[in-house]
Amino acid sequence: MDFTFSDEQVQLRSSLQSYLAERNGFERRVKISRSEPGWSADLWRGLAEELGIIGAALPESVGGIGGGPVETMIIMEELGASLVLEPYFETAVVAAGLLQAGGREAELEAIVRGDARYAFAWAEPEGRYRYHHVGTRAVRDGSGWRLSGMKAVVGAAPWATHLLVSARTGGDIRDRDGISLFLVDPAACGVAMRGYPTIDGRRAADIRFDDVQVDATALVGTEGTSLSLIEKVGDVAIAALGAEALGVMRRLVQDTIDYTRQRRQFGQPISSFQALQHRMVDMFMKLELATSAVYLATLSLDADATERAKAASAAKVSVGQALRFIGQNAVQLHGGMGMTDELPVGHYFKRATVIEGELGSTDYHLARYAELSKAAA
Amino acid sequence: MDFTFSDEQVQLRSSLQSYLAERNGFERRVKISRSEPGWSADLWRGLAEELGIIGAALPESVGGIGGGPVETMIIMEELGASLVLEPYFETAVVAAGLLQAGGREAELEAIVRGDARYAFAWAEPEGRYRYHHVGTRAVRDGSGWRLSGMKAVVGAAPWATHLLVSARTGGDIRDRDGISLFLVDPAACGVAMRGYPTIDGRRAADIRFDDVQVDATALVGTEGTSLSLIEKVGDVAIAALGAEALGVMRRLVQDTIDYTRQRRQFGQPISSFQALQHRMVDMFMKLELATSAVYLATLSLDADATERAKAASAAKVSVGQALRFIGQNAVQLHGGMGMTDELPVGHYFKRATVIEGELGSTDYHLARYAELSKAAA
Amino acid sequence: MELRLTPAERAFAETVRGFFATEYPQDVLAKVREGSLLTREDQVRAQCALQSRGWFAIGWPEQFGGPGWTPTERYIFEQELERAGAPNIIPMAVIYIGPIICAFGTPEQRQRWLPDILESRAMWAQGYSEPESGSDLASLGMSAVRDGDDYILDGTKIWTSGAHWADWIFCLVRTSRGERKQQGISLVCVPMDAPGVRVEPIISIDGTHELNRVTFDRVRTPIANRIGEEGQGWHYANVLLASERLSYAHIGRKKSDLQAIRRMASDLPGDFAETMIEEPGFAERLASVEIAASVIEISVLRALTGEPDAAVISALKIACTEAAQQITELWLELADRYRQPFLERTLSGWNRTLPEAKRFAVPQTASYLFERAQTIYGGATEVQKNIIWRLLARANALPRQGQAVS
Amino acid sequence: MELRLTPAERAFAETVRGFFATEYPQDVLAKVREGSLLTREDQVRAQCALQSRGWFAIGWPEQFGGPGWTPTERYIFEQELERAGAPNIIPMAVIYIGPIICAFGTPEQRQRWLPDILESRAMWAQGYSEPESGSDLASLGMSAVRDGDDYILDGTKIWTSGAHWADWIFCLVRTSRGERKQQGISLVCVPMDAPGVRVEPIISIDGTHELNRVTFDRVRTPIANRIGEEGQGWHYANVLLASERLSYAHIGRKKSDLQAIRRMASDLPGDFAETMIEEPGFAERLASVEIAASVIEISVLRALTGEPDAAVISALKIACTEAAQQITELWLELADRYRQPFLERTLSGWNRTLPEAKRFAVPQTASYLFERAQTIYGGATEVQKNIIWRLLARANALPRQGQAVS
Repeated sequence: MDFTFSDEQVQLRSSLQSYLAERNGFERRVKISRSEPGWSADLWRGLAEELGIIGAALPESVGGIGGGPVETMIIMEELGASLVLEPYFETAVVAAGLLQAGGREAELEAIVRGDARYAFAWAEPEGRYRYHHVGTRAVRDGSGWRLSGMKAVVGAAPWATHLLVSARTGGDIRDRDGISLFLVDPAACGVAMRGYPTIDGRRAADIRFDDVQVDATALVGTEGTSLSLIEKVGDVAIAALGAEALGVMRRLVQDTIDYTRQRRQFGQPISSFQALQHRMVDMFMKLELATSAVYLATLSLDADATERAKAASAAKVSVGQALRFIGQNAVQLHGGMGMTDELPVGHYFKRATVIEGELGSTDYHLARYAELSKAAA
Repeated sequence: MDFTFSDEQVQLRSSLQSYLAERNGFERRVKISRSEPGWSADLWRGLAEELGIIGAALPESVGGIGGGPVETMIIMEELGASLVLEPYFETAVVAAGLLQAGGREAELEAIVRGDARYAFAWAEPEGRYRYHHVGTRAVRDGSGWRLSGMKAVVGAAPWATHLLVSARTGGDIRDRDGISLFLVDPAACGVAMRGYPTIDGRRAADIRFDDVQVDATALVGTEGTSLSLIEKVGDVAIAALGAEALGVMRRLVQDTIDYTRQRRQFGQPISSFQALQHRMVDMFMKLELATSAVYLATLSLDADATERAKAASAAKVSVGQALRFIGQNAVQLHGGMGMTDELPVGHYFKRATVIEGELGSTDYHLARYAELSKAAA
Repeated sequence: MELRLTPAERAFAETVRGFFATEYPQDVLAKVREGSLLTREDQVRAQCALQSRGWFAIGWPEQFGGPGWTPTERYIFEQELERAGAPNIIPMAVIYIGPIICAFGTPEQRQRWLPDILESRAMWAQGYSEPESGSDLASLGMSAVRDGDDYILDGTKIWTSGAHWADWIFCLVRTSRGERKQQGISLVCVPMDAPGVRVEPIISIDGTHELNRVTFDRVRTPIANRIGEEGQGWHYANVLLASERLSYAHIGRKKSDLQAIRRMASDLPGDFAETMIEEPGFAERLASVEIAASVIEISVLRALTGEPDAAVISALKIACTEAAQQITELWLELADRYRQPFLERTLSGWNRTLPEAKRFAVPQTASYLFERAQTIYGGATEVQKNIIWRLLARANALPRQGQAVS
Repeated sequence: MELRLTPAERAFAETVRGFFATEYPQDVLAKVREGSLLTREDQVRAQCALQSRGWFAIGWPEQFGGPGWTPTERYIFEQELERAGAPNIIPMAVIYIGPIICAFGTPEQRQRWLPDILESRAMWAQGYSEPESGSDLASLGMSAVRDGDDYILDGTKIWTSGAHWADWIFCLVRTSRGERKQQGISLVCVPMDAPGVRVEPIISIDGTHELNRVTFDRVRTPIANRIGEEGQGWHYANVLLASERLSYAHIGRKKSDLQAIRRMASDLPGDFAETMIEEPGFAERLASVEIAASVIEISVLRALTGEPDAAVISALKIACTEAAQQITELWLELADRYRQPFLERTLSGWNRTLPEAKRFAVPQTASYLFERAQTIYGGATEVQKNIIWRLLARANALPRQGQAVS
């Protein structure tokens, strides 16, 4: 057992920290978020070229650095601490994970270079958190396919150069078999994207596919058997998103401590009130345990499927409860100022609220963990 | 709407309070509890004769005062505040409720006079909280019946002059039909009672009925249809037990406030620490809401069955959560002294722990409430 | 003791229900239903409809235009208003300052201000909090210095809801210093168009503009605009608070929200179960909030119809606002990933681009964010607990539930 | 970073598991399994079995008889001990005072005390708390006054676990006054049979006798029984605390309890579902405690194998003890109404009169009651939170998880 970071990992974190401190300060980030298109091509280029971290966890064969989940964890935590808008998670974690399994080297190289940005369109309006709730259909058309269906709240889709789309090539809605993955050009004929801002200052879209034609190479992996890959990458994504959440929460806890030490009421800093001190201690404790939960999920990604999934669900539950408790109390302890968009706390709280509801809510993962435990017993 | 007590009700409470202050002080009660048989015939006589309250909620036709659920609530709250051991609840609330529906005037008169003490043997070892989990069987034998089966943790049974027993005259375990009520002499041949003390200083027993013969008059009510009566009396019992819990909790909260104001650490009374103050405020709030919950259950006893049951479950949930929170924190704030049997707090906490687990746990009633709401929607 | 309404009260409830079903502006109800934001004009029409029945000035003495209800009747009215999905009456004018003008205003002041409030010709804002005086309101610093027949006002008020559409603002100001900080505070009314009054919007966490910073830079207002005596403002503010301490209860709103959640959860697909109402975690949490709401209602009724105990009143502030927040959490769970879209809600029909089943998600997520304020404003939860503790410690005995109320 | 054990560590775990399965006294395991209380003689046999492998003095330097384990090996050993259902090593002698004697004792003291501890010839008790000094331990008042080569001890110690079967007690006593209250405290050992030592039982809330009050009435003990320097007792006590701050973690016990609960819940009938494991409320609560336990384990491992942060250590005291209490609540729910029986558990077979499926209920209910102490003793939760806050406020930055440990 070993919970230490290598020198290279420490170095990765600190260079990313300095870079973001300089390039993604609070005011600048708010300005980018409110601009059209809502993200910064410069920052993205910087991550790819100056820092070269988009391929941090990808193999050297596609231009990456050959790191693994721990590198992803470090990067995601720092992106969270800085509320980075740009689609690292969607591109370098989720899409890259799916493409790697499909052996799509060219696409991975484009990702590492910073030339491609992805969005993974899996969710459907009635599907909640089930990857196998797939009503979108792909039917063969010569050597290619035609896709039709509706995908919901696809994060980063308005910025994407490529869409990965889960579609049904067989079976019925909520069948586990018959799910395939396709690479789709968002500009293709029949793709109707309705984008909107999200509460955390990002962009997402509902996307309608109306008889969208793709050729044979659009199929990623093998036909009809992609669910287990998607679920595996889903657990990878939970670990990464959990790490982002740690960065978000670290900032919420620290800001709250700082604010209460400076805000005076009744003739003293409000941090002198024991009830508030203990609340902040509770926040710190939740963060500490969430950190361990993210380690657990991250270091269990190569375990067998049940153990991996249990660790991911354990992490999502722990992180979800921590996000809610820390987010709500950070606002509460900032008082009225916490209710405005003037201080960072509200922005971090909204990102916390979104993460809590992504890839399965706390309720969802508690139930999933219970199911997995019952099945394993 | 009206939430005031009549003058008579105020008088009832205050005379019972004074009586118990004098006759059931903490040390005396502990002594009675540790004696054989573990209850005080004197106190029981006093409740019946001096105070005349055993029939407070029973009709004048059987010697009672003709009160109702509000009188029961008042009495039970005060019995709880004084941790009275004697079987008022089992006799004057539960058994009297069952007997009243069966029109058993003679038995009711004996109860009012203080001559009879009852225990209601309904639960079975595997049955948890389900009244219709009845494996005990009664088979016809001439004009009478023969009972066989096992009843579990029958409160106050070692003190009872009469047992009321639910037994199956038809159907299978957990069928709703086929359940009948019988009056059984605990000294009858074939009744094997294994009594034991309980953690709250009372007595209970596991009772085996081995071909126990009873005559035709032993059947209370009509054959095979007693479940709805038992469930109704179950809700009456929840309201009454909830009222007892209010008395228990009132004492726990007040004792904790008093103890923390007197106990000094770090050069000051520990009640000067805001974290403890707020904890006690939380305890007070739980008590306030539990009080309203008991009112709700008590004043809904004559409503239709679903509303009555929902109110009872709402009360049991609210009271159960309050008992746990208040009980645990009362011990915590008493520190080491809370862990001993020297101060009252531990005794009240143990009674709280028993009440929480009687007539359905908090989990049970939360699920029951959810079921009732779903059915009603 | 009796939980049921009398026949007369039931009849009154029917009348009120009928009013909201037919006489009240139905387009306002429709906007609230779809989560659109109301304009000032919407609010005015809604208020005028209430006033057409004499049901607007709900906390005023009958002689000044109040409806003369018993506490139970007022409770029934508020229940029905919230059950109908009507917006709550904006409290600043009619609930907060109106009763104070009735009680402490001069005949001239009553004449000048009350009719405009009743007829919705004037909107008011409340100037209490300041940037450095939140929970510790008595430390407020905005100054009012006499100059002839006028006060000259200098200072900043914050969190002033609706200041951007108000005609008047009533302010707690410091007219003298040096004594206990609660002393030397006066209650002064200022027209919003007075020179030197500047309103800056504060955008809330849910992206809406409801709150403002109002700065007063040498604003001149006649001493005749002071309500009551100089230096007694703290007292009047507390009278006001005392009379409206249960105004945040919103039991009707909670009940109708919970009903809507239960209905919606019966339709929306679940993850592990067919529908959300069968998801074990959700079902139990919903039940647990329903139970809390029904129990809190009894406590509120006990407080409204009996002699209210101050510790209980503060406890109910906490319980009611926390329950309201829990309800928003249930909505958030139903919203699943649809908690994300952030859309403008000013125009009717704003939600047409969303899948129908998830349209509720946008305003409900906004509520989740915005209702965090409930436990901050009006005496933060932590401050209420300090108050309760002081009362419990002082009393040497718990408030006696279950005693006759004198 | 790596979560898996090395092959050597896995082999060690196998060895330890084999030991408990065959060499360890099986009757002791059986008594623990049925919830019977252990006698001193049971404890001694269990300790001797451990010592036969050199696994008893787990926190001692190797030169004094410790096993010389890495932190991971010690963790594995404790896991396996708890997984086997063996009683935890009584900490007073071997865990608490032993390492202090090793570090600060004179050669004579080591010679006199350590072998008796190792061979279980002597049991020890800990005399820290006093009736007026609980959380505020530094205010302790028991006095030690020099008289020739002796100290004369006067005062009362409380909560002394096992004092009724102990041979020695180590006490924090006040050898001088006037300075900061942490100063002037010394660590003195006293034989329990010294004249003037009186032991009074304290019956705990679960009806058992484990705790005592020990009064010292002019008890004479040689100065040679003082460990370390006069006035440095507070320092030694803190060294002791620091080295054993994670001794309450009991991760193995939690995991095996949770496994037992899951097994039992799969057999026991439920109310609404066939079995308890399918009752929605129970299933989710169990899952939630399982998750907490598995996450706490990672935090404990991080603290044990890295540079422990003081704030994290205190946080883990809280988290571990609260999780232990939550486990007892799960048992209580499974016990349903069988939480009531209160039976003597001193004789093997005490439970024969109960229905087999519910026998667990009696000891588990006792645990529910007794484990309330976990958040009180050893620095109450509230005191730990004060400590954590002071550390957080002082640091000006959160402890940096995710940095390389030097």
